[in-house]
Amino acid sequence: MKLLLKLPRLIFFIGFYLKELVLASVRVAHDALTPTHHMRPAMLAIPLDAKTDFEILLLANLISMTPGTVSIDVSTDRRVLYLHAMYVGDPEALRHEIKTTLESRVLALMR
Amino acid sequence: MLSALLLIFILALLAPTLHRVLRGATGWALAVPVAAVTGWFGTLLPGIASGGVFQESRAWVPALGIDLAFRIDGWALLFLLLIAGIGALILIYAGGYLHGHRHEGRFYGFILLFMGSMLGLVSADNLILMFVFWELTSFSSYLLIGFDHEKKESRAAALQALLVTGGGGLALLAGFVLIGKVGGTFSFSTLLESPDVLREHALYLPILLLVLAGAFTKSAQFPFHFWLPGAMAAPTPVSAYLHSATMVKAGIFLLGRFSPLLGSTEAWHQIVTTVGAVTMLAGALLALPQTDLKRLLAYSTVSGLGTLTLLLGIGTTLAIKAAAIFLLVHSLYKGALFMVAGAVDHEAHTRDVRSLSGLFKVMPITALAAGAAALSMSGFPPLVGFISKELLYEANLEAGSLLVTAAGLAANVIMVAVAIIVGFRPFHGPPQVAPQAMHEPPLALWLGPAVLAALGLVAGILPNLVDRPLLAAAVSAILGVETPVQLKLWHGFNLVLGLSVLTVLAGLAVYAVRDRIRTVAARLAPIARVGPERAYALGLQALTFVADRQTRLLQHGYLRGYVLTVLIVATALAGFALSRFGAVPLWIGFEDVRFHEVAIGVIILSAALVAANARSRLAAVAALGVVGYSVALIYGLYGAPDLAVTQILVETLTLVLFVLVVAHLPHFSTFGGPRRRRFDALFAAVAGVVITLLVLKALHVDSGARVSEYFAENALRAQGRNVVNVILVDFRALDTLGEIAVLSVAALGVFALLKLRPYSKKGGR
Amino acid sequence: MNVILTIVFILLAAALLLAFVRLARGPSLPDRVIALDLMSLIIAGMIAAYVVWMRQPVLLDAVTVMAVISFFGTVAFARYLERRPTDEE
Amino acid sequence: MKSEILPAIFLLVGASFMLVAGLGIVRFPDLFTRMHAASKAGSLGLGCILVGVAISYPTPTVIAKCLMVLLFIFLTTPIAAHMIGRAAYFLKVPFWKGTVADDLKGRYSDDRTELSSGIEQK
Amino acid sequence: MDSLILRTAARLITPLQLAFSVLLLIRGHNEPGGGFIGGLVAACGIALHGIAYDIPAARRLLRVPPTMLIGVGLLVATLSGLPGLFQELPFMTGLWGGSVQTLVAGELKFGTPLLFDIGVYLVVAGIAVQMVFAMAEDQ
Amino acid sequence: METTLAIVIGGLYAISFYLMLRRSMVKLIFGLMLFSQAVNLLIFTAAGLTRAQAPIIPDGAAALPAPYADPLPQALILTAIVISFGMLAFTLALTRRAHSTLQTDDLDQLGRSERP
Amino acid sequence: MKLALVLPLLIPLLTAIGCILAGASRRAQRALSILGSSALLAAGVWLLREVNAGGIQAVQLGNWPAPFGITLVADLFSAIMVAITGFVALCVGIFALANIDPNRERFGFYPLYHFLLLGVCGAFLTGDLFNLFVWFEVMLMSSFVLLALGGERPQIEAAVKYLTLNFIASGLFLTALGILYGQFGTLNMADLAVKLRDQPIGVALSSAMLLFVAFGIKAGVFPLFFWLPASYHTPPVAVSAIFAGLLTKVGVYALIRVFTLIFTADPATTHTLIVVVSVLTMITGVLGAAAQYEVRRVLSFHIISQIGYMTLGLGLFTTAAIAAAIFYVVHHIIVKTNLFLIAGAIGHVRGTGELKRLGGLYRDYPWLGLLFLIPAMSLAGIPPLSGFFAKFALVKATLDLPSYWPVAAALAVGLLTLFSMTKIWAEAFWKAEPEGATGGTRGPVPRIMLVPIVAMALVTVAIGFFPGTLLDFATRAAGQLMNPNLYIEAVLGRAG
Ligand code: NA
Ligand code: NA
Repeated sequence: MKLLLKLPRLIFFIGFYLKELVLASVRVAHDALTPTHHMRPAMLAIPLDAKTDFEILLLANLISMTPGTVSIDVSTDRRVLYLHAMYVGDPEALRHEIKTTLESRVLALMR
Repeated sequence: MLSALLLIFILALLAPTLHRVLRGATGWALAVPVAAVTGWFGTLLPGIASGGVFQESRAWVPALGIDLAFRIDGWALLFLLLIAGIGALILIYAGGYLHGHRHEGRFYGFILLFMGSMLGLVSADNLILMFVFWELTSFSSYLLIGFDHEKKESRAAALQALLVTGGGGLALLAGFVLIGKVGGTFSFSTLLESPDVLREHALYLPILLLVLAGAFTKSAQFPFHFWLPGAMAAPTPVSAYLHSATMVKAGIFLLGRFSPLLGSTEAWHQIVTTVGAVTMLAGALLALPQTDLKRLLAYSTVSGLGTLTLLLGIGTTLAIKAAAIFLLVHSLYKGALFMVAGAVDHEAHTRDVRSLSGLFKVMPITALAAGAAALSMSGFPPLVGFISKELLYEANLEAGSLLVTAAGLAANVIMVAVAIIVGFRPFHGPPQVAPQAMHEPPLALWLGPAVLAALGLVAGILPNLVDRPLLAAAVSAILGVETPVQLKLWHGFNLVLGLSVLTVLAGLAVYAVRDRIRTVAARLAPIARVGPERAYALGLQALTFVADRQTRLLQHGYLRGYVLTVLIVATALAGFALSRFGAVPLWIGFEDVRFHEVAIGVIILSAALVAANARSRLAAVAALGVVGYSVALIYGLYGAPDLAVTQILVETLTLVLFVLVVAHLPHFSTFGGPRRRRFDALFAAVAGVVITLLVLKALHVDSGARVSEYFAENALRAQGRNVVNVILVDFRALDTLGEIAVLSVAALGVFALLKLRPYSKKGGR
Repeated sequence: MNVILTIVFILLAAALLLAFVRLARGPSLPDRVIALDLMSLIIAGMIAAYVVWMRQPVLLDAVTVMAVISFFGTVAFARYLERRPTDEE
Repeated sequence: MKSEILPAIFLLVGASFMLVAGLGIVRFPDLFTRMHAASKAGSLGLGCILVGVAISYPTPTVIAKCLMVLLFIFLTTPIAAHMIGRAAYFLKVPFWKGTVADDLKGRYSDDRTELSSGIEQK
Repeated sequence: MDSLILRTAARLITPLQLAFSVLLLIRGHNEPGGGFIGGLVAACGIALHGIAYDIPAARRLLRVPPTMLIGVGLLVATLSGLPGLFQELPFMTGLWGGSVQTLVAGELKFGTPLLFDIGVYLVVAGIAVQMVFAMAEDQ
Repeated sequence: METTLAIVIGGLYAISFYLMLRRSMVKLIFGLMLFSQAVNLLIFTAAGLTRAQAPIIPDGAAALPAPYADPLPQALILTAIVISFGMLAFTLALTRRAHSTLQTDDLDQLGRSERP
Repeated sequence: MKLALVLPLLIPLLTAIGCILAGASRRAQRALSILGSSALLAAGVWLLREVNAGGIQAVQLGNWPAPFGITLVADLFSAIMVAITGFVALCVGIFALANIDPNRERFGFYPLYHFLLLGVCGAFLTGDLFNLFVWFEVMLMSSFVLLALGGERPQIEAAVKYLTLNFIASGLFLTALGILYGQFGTLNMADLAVKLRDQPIGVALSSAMLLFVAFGIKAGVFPLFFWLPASYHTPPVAVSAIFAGLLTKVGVYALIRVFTLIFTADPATTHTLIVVVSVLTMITGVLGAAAQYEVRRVLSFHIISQIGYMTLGLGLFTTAAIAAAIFYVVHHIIVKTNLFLIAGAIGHVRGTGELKRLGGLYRDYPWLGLLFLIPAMSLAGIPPLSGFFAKFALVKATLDLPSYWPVAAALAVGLLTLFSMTKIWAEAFWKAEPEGATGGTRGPVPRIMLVPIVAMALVTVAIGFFPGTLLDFATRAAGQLMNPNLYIEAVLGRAG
């Protein structure tokens, strides 16, 4: 029952996710194909609201699968997730984007 | 005959136990059955004397033409009587000589084992059977010579005797096998029926040489004589028995046995006579300077054996007669003298003739026996030795070779001297050691010599006791024709008698100057160092040297070397086979090459190269992973999904295992210079080419039908669509069963290797 | 279709070669490991594409297993690397 | 005919992504950036190819298998990336000079058993 | 040191792999798969658990010691060859019984070869796990 | 393609032989690993290659429609792969043990027990 | 029905499984082990009687007709080998009870021992070339582990070499197999024999050569024997005894099998090669022994030189010669195993096998001395022991050759064998024990060790006094080998 209610959300989420994925790859492709590197990589810490193991796992995976970010590790107290990002204009903006676009959706899906 | 042998051998087995019961009486107790056997041989005499031959046969290994066939003719009987008769006396003697020795029991066992073998050897009709006993005599004499096994020299002497006679034995075996091949049988009797077959065959000379090699080594003929004096390390009863009366005469027996088959040819005469004469002289000359009683006797025995060989080489009726009688005589006096030497040693605790004298007062009986034997040895009438020497000279003269006659004379002259040194010298003059310290040896010790000496006397006075029945039969057996033997003590005044007298006088003269001879010999000693004995020693050294070198060359302990050898052999043989196959078509499958396939090939090879040259182990592991996955890809692309899947799984697991242990694996080390590396690379390249050609060749040959077609059609009958799996679990399930066995073992192994730590060496080996 | 698949395979083979170049070059062990990981992906892709080319759906199982297993090696590698003080050699 | 076009496109796209991944892993300046290329472009490439397969073989089993593969890929690739990236950080694999920030600096305990969030005090 | 992400993932993946391995085993007679492949996949699953957590945990997951798996597997494989002997048929003759329709693996036929394959599965899983454990514990 | 693979196989044999001739224990293992890969590939190739049908009988068919990849070599290689895996695992354990007892990668240190 | 062919595989396999499942209980494992080896002996004898009465036996496993399924075949040669394996297995199995320490027992000695036997019997009975490879691997893997079990330094060193060289051998074996299958599309030996008949010489020659190398390594012929002397002196005696008795013989068996059944097209090449190799093997082996001063090292090198005699029989390629070879194999299995066991007994009471540190055994252990002399003199070919007839039969057969030099070599090697046997005798038994030698339990030799030694000595003597029986078996076995049609018919059910 509960799951049925979530179904539209899930579908929408997957669609969004695939779009992000394609964009990310295109960007990587562009960078790989053009002689100069446009990237501004950084190792960033992102505060977590996700609590359970599976929430964290899912979030980490999604982060790794979306535009220029790869999850590196989660702090022992589970309050911060460290990730490597490839195109960091403004770290704060990136943090915010991830929390709103990704984390919220994940939590919505899980809870 | 067989039962007689079995009796002896069983006694040999029981002897040690028997000794534990009977203790001192064992010698006497054992002598009784042996004497009985002698008696039985005696009962054969009449039949054989009247030209008969005792035969007995039982199948053994028909497939190899070996059967338990025995043939007792006069020649064999003469030996049988000597062996068994003297054997009985020796057993008694040993009882006294070895009294209280810790291994006395075993000694009886060995000596009986030898006696049985010897009896078998002379009575065997089947050549291979004869060889069996021949080897047994060598082996048992090995045990007897090494009886004082904690003495290094005894062990050395035993080995020397074994290797020399054993070597000859192998030659003899080869000779026998050749005879069997030529004559179509190993049965001596059958061979006798067509005596010229061997002589006329192309293989005659090889056969002759091989058989003679056997005979000469056994009978200590020059240049193989050296082992005999060495064998004097054995206890005296052994020397008395083996090295005078019996074993050393086995070679003589063989010569006699085979002269009807191999004898009376130019080669035979030349070789046997020469060797015999040389041995006779050499033995005599070497004997003279000796100071040890037993070595004196040993060398004189060599000389005596030479004489016998010489006579058999001459091969005339007269010579054979002389040989037969001398064989008897020599056994009697030499056996007696050896036992005397033993008795003297036993009482005076020395065998050095220079420090022995005046023993007559303490051991008169022994002295008398010694004297009688010595007289017989130096050919004094009325002892039988005189008769035999007369015959000897006659034979030599008849042979017409002045050289031979002179040699014979010289040898006998020296024999006279030796006889005096051994038989009289120790007993006369003033006693050197305090007499009260010594006394007449016990009955057991003087009975033997006394009996033998007495026999010598009796046979001399009444020669007809021995000549007509026994010697005649023996001579006829050798000549192959009925030959009467008529011995008499007195031939009247003739050249031969003159020679005898001359011999004795000259002998006395030589005796007089013996000390000067010794000093001369001492100065000549260095010459001896280049003798055959030296050759033997060098031979042994060479053996160990070569063996050592070879082992260092082959089994050097460097794994790389082993691997290289193995791989080179494999490559070379495969390459050779290829060359035999002819041209290999290289174009196979060059049509429709595809980029990705070539790319995969390139990746596989370069990944392998990366693995080969990587400086980091894990980098190499990763590269190997690439090889593995790429191979899996090839399997996938060529219709083998199961293979691809298995390959991927195994590759991954391997990777994981590697990663798990790599922390405990050594780091790479690049040993070995560039030259070595270049060589290996070159060889590897060659091997690679060979393999490539092999594959192409295999692709070229294709003999149509394959068993897999059957699988393709019948898989459904096995209820499966995946033919590979059906093969694995049904068509060829046994392979799979074996395979999981391998895996289980591997798992047990990994577990044991990693969990079971080494511990104390106990129980290990 | 054949033409396209030929092209597809050329592309994939090229990718495979490139990934291998990284694996051979390193410089760090992690570099080699991700290269190997990528190669396993590409190989899976090749087999998948082959399914279409040769009409061999059974080959998909190879892809499945590859997906289920290959990362296991990578993880093991990482586990080992974590224990090392620095990149070896 | 038409049935063949769609899969063809997916295959081509997938293969191209693979090539991109290959280029990226060769050309990108440091391990972490290369990881981006490998994990994302690689898995995406495989994904596309699988879709192509599923379309050209629209049978339940094939589709099921393709979905299973996709599921596993998207479950496992990030894990691998996470493990490797972390290990690389321990090994002090150098960052590219253009890297702007390293929040991880000093957050791992020396024995690498603890990773602090840097906000424990709050 | 352990990783939250890996551990959580393992909790998902290991069961999947085990299930997958069984699937591979039972349909192996008709499609790629079979005892070897299934056993190896199962072993990988257990081993992954061992790497994500630790070997004792993996041993607990496995419940029986690997050696037992090996022994039992060998026994099953060997015994599967015997029934034929009682029907005057040679060793390892395949005998087939009924069959069931399965959702995931199509028709599943019961027979001694399947039994044999199960034995193989157990042995392979057992030895692979045994080796991984031994080497992992040998630190 | 056969020719290409034949060359690959030859190359693998060569490289594995070369590795087996090194003094380094670890390289020896690598040599053995490559060797078994090469052998399997040789069996696969020598039996003849076909890009077509995997030896799996399609639904409805009563037998394997030709042309199909020869299933027997596949079964043999599968056996060989698994066996050499067992061997390799044991070899690894052995090397690990040898390292802890001998403390070296140098195979030439292994001569001792043979040179008394 | 044809059960006799399967039991020699089932018994060791089930025994091994039982030992694995018995796990911690050493007593159970020991009991199972003895039970299993006794059963194996019984099965072997039964098989021998079956084959002796009913001619070559064959069973098509899985009920799939040859050449498609795997065929188990037992001709007289196989049956003899299986029976003798059972005998040796029982003897060594008993000896092991006293020789193997609890640690090794706990870590799987008994399962490994019976897996080894499984491999050996499988190799003797299979009629399929790849299946032969599988059994080789079973045998090898078990021997690897048995060799390394315990992990003492010399063991490890030996194991690395042993493993590497045999791994290579297996690789070459597979290479040959792959090529053969590629060419002829079959693995069944009888079928191969048929298919090779109408092939030009040289097509299969390369495979023949590779197989010769592969089997030659396992048999330990020159110059491929290095693994043997490098390893046999390192493990516990029970292990090296069973190795010495059986492993190389499996190689010899395989050589005889394929070079009488399959590769007979070009004897001028193959069998001449074998003769040359054999003679070199005899000589190098015996010289190697002359350079050794540790009992088991001496014995190991003698294995090699004796292998030369056996392969010589094959190389001569006449019924008589091959009969001699078979006779020699049986004789050597018993004698050599026994010598290793005696070496073990010596090590047990004296704690060493170094001749320099040994001595005084003749005084302290006279019966052991006698027990040593029997196999030792038999090995040296002293009549009337088994070794003499083995050598004599071979020499007799060799004289059919145009050239006599192999005979000369064989005889000379015999003398050198005598030399090293007497070396052991003189040093270990006759010589007085060196000062201050301690070590070993100085007590009596355990009965459990003596039982197998005595049993084998008795057999040696028995063969010596009644060689007819064995020789008859060997001759008929050779007859079957020289007439492959019998084998082919038994397997394929039709004349080749
Ligand atoms: Na052996
Ligand atoms: Na042997």
